[in-house]
Amino acid sequence: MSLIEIKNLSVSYPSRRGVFKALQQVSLTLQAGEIHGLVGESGAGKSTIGSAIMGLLEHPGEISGGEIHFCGESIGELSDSALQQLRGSAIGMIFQDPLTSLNPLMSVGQQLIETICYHLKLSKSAAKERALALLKEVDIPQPEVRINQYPHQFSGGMRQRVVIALALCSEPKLLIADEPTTALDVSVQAQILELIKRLVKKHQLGVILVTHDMGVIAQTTDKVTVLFRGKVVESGPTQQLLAAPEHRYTQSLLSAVPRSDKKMPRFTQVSWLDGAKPLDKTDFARDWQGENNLHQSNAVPMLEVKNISLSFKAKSSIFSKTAAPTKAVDDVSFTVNYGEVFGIVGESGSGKSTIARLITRLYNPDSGSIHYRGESVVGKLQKQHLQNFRRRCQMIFQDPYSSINPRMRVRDIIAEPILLYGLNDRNGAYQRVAKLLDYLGLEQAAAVKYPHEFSGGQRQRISIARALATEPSLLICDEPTSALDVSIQAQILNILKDLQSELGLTMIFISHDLPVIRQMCDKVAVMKAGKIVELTESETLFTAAQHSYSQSLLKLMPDMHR
Amino acid sequence: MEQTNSHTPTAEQMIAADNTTLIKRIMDSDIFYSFIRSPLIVIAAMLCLTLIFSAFFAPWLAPYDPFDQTTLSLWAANLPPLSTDEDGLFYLLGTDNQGRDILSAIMYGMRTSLIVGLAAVAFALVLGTSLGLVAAFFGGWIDSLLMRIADIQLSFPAILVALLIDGVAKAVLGTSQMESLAIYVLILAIGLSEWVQFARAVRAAALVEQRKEYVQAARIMGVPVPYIMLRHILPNVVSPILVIATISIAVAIITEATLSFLGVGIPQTEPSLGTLIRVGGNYLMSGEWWITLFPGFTLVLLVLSFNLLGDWLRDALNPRLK
Amino acid sequence: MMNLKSIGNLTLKSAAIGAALLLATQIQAANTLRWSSAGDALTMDPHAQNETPTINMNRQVYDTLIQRDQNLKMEPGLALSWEPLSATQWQFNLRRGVTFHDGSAFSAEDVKFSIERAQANTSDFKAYVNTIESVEIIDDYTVLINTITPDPILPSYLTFVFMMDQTWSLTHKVSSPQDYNSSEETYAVRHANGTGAYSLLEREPDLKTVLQKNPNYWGPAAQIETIIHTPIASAPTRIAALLSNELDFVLDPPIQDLKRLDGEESIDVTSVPQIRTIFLGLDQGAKRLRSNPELGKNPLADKRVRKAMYMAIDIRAIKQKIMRGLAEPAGIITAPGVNGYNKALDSRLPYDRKQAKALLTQAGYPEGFKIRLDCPNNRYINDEAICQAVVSMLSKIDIKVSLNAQPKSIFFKTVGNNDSDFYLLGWGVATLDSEYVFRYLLNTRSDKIGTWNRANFSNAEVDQLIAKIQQEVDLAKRDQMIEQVWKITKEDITYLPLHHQVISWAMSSKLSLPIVASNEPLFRLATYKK
Amino acid sequence: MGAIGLAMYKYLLQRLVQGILVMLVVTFVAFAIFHFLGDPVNNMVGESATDADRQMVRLQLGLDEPVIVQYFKFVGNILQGDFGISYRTRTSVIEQMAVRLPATLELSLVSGFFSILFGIPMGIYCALQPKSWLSRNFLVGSLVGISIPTFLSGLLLIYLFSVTLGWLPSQGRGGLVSLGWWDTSLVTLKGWSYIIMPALTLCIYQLTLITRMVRAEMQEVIRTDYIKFARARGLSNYIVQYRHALQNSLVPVVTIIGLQLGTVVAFSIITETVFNWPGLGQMFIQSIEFVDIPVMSAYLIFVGAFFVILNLIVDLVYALVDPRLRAA
Repeated sequence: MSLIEIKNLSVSYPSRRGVFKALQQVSLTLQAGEIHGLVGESGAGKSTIGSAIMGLLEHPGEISGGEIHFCGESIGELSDSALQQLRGSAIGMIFQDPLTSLNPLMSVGQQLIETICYHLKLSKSAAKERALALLKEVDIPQPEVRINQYPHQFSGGMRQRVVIALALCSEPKLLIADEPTTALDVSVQAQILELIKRLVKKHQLGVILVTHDMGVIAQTTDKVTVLFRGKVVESGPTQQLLAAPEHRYTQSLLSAVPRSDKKMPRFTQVSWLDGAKPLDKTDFARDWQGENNLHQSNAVPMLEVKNISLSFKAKSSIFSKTAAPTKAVDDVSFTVNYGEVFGIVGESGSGKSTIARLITRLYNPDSGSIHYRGESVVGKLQKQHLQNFRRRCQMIFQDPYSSINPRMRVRDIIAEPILLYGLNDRNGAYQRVAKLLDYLGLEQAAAVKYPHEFSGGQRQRISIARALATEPSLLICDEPTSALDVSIQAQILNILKDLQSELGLTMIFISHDLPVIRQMCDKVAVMKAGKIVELTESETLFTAAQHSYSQSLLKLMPDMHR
Repeated sequence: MEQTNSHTPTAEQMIAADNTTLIKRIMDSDIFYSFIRSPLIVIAAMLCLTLIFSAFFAPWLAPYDPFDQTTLSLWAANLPPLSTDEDGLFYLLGTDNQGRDILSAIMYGMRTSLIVGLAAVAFALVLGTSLGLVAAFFGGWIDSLLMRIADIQLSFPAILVALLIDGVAKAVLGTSQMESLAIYVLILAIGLSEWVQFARAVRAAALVEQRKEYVQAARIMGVPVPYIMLRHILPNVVSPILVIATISIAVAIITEATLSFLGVGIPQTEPSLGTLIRVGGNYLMSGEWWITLFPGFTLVLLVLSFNLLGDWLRDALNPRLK
Repeated sequence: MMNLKSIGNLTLKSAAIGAALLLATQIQAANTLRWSSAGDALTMDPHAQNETPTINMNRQVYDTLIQRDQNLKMEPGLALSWEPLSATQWQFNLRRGVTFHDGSAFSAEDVKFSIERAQANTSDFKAYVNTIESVEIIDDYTVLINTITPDPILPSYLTFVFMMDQTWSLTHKVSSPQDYNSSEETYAVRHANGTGAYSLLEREPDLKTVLQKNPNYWGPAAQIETIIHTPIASAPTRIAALLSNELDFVLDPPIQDLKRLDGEESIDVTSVPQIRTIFLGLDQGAKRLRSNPELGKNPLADKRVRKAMYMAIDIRAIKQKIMRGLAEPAGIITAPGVNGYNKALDSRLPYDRKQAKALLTQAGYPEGFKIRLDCPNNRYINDEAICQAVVSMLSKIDIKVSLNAQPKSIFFKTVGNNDSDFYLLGWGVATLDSEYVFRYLLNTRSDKIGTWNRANFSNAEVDQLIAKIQQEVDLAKRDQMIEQVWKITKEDITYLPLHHQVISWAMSSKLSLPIVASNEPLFRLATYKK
Repeated sequence: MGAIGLAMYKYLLQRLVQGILVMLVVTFVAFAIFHFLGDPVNNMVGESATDADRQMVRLQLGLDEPVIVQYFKFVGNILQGDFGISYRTRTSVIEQMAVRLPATLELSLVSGFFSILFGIPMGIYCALQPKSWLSRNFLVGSLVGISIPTFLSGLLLIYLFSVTLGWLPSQGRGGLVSLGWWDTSLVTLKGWSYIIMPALTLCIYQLTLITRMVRAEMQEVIRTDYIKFARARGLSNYIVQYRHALQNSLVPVVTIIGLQLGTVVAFSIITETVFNWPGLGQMFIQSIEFVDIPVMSAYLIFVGAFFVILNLIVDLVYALVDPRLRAA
């Protein structure tokens, strides 16, 4: 008998604008001791399956068809209280963000003991013993000490371990893990995945692993189901499916995943997904009035960063005991040449974004210098010089939802820098906006719309259009695609690649994602704790990394091609 | 950096109105949908509009002009509702102790109350919003200072602040000037006691907005600070301002009424609702209930309709309660 | 079991305590008079505040040499008899065997001390005793009072000079009234040691004053054991408390409530004309109007304008509608019962709007003019409502009046500072003699006399007459001069008289308390009906 | 519970310093009013005083001295607990306040107690059963409650319960039992009969506020991941709602309730006037009417100090409840 069997499950969310079908006729089976991956892009309905099994669909969602059998029993026929008994005792669930999954006011021990007592009806002391054993099992060091601590005293990875321990309290048979490692750094992600694998073996757990990350799927799961817009596209054993995808969607999805084993000239387009017009290749150069870096002399580097440091003093925060300054950027130097794509890679908190903000003058370095075309751009500058630099140095941000002002029309967003620098009058600016929209594959009607009418990928194009509006020569991209689905990521990266190759635009490309770095960059700096630990040609890093940290990062990188 | 992907389509749709299809957009928006679906709110809105309308058009709608001393007849004083005086004039809601028609007095009184309420809130809104934006944007000691002032202000509730300002103004201006300036002093006093709400809400919302990348983008571009605050941040913190403004109007009207009740508000010759209630209150025990209860009832309806609208707006504009 | 029992015990005990408390309050109620008025006495120091509520409270505790009975007739108080020995010398024979509340005996020493205390700089009663040159002690029970100038109404003034105990005052360092400069409150503010029918038992300013019957009172013993006064500022609350039997007596019920109160079986209302006349003051002496300087001149200086304003006032409407019949329209600014009052003088000009308008046109104001009316809103009965009515009535002859109604503290400051063109004032006559009106309201204004003559009326003849009146001992001659002053000022229309105020008291129908026109309750005369 | 961390001491110390700063500002405002607000002399001398009398009083009051001297005297006196003498009754202001303090505090506490007693359960109910008929009624009803001005509802209550029905006393404070210098009305039934109407009138505003706040906080908390996770662990609704959700919702609510109690004291101005409740608010209104400046400034300082102390208590409670602050 299979652990869980889902037959033709449909979930719908009725709203006044009609019924949104989150899941349509989804079927899957899971055996004990098996990890089943659910993969798909946002809106595919992969998380909804987990919620449906748990009976925790958010209002007004409802199961509109199909059945879920758990150990042969139909979940749909259970009463609310029986379902509640089933949760926790037979099915456990862990969520994406370990930072918010724990009650901040209760100690870890209290939460564990409460759950254990509730399900296993143990005495307090017995429950505490089990809690300690669980903490030990999920590899929390010094469980006797940690058990009395509060969630805020744990790091992200440690918290996710506590979350797993909590989910395991009553020895469930099924664990639903909803993007369990998305919020974590690569190194921590590897450990958590390893832990899950170990627990599966030891307890004969069945795991439904929901993720958008093909690498995670490849390395962790036994079987995989690919979902697209609430429907199952393809399902099968992981190795087989990844090696030979049958459905066109799966194929394009896989091809869109940046490869870490070799550099490709371009990504395969998955354009039929986004509703945008096909974007094979855009001719930017034809109408580019800005400087073309291809024809620049290379006497001086475009950007020269020398020994910059920046510390953040904990600003009289009520939580801080001592105001020990944290060094966000510590003695960093590098140069970026004309037409080069310079990558910066590192885990969260390594200081890579701070560098972008130092170059764009959002922060002032404590020490060190930054020269753009041989002229300092740090501290007080002459107005003319400052404006020129600002115009030539533009930035693209990570989050397409917050990087453009939701209260402004698209044309005003894009025209704002043009008008600000007085490059054109309002009419001229709008004409330029129209051209930019055209380049980036957006309809002309987009100009008078507001950002909320666009998808994430389209918004990121608007963001790029704004950056290009002033004809920059240096474009800083701070994790420009990490909030996007892979297929959209491919489109955006293609656009950036085209820009670079056609205009010879100089770029600083910041990312935590090594495969993306490999696809995009000529040179890479690896950062750790504010310092550059390795600075080398991109290809060299991936073939012969020197520093041990770079090596470990490369090793831990989940990869479906390996 | 923390990412707050608070995607707020309702609020956006409401504010982000395209001129050409404004009505269509409104009709289509979630907030209008939520509005039309709650009968109580529709009633409250209609009531509110009716009251505001009858207040502002009182000179044309009211049966008598209660402020026209020349037409006032003391002999028609204290008539109960539905009476006719010696000259054959009819009074639907009766007359007060000076022979004023209660219905007309209510309409004119409501006008005074509304003017004070709206002006005080407008004043508080402008002051609070700008201080909130400044505090959020500049941070540091400016922020600390402003928020500390807000703290102190908070320890003295509206009534107390208003009483004090009124007292000080009386002392500084002298009695003769005070009379003509009473309404402005009242607006200032109530406005000053309400700005903290705006400042705090705007500051909190602006702090969130300011961490968003579109503001960083603007700063990288070198957009001037006032422009960033007004063009970029302000439109994105409109929802809390709107909610607080609606509720503040209710509070301001009640505060004005209370001050007038305590005798430090609007002079009795051009009474607001509060003054009418205060004067009428003296006749409650003697059986001339209409002098105080009708204005009282009107005041409650007016305040209640604003409160209902504000309360509904608060929920309807809260993206997290969708 | 033990626990339960002890809990039981505890509840029993607390119930017993509760019952005892309830019982105590009921017993207290049987021989207690609970009364209220809008304001409290400011102080128990008998010479510190010349203000009605303060005098009211002090009169229960302190006695004067001469006092007034319920009909306001002078009767012996602590002085058994008094007589003028000459134009400037009076002899007082004191009552024997009188003791203060602390048991010490009352004697001539105390009289001399008290009068001198009332003359002190910090006293608020200086004006009443400023004609006294010296007090001579003849023996323990005889004193001579020498005056600087002849003062025929000295006895009247002395009905306000309370007698204190010299020894007690010296012991507690209150030999003079409260010194404003001291930062500590003086003993006499909360404590009292008089010879009155009641002694002060408890005093919390603005909260509660409890008086207890003085068993050793020299006069007929008071009937009621305890008097409790609680000030209640809000009139509806005060009436509600009377209606719900939380009070036995309300000194100042709003007149609009009298009809309803009278209709209640458990409540009686009595009314009496008060010695107080309400009138409008017009500054005829100013060069131009303060509230309308653009006019460039002072229309009030023109008698025709004053007359027009007078005739535009429909006093009957004010009496009927605002005063609910409880007022007597006045022709002069003093009330029946005051020496010099004359029914013939007390007649009004007719209410005639047309003629008023004509007079105004004659005077050169066919379009009227703008002016501000200053008015108290918590001093006289329905003061603000009267002013509103006046505003409305004057507007009908095109005088545009703006009303400035204020609490009495601020109002008196405005008028006192000579900042008003047009104001509403009421004047009570403490001495029951017209001279009291003349010296404050009609004499040409100076530092010493005419201090409230904010009409800035100045007439040499009147001034001469007043000076004579103040010293004339021949009462018939004096009365003639008084009549003459009244005639001159009435003819001049110096003030616009409105009405003589009628006061009403509301009390439990079980209580019998004679109403006094001075609005000062005499609790020693109060009894509960059996 | 874990050891109180250094961070918390530092935090509390910081709050204390802020409190002192607030008090300095309040004192300054009080002094400014004292100094600039009108001329008290006219209110002290009688209706028949002469100009010379007035001038003499001015000198006696020290109103002719330089401002700075007066300010130093003012602060020095306050530090010694000397708020001066009322211009009107010429009694010691601090004594006057001491007599009235129990009345105001009891009224505020009882009203605060009512609003918490009813407000929190109503808020919880409204958050958990947002669609139910009862919670809609709670919400609309409480809005009606705050839309009726206190002075009107007070008068109507008196009319109904005292005059018409005769059930409750209309005014004042009775049934007092003396506990040392503190006269309480809370230990006798009679005492409660006096306090119940003013307290109910006063509590309506806070009640509405607390209901709404608890509801809003609870609705937010219920949407958090840790509540979802607690449900996913199969914990019963009861545990999830009352242990996890309520606990987390109450932390911010406690702060605001504490601060609200501060405003209750000031809100009581009107209630005390209507019900003739012998508290500080009534005293303040009287002092405004008579421009009795020492009383006005003393009241200001009292409200400020009360607020600062409440703030400190709230901060302390907050620090004790929230482990993120408590830990070293």
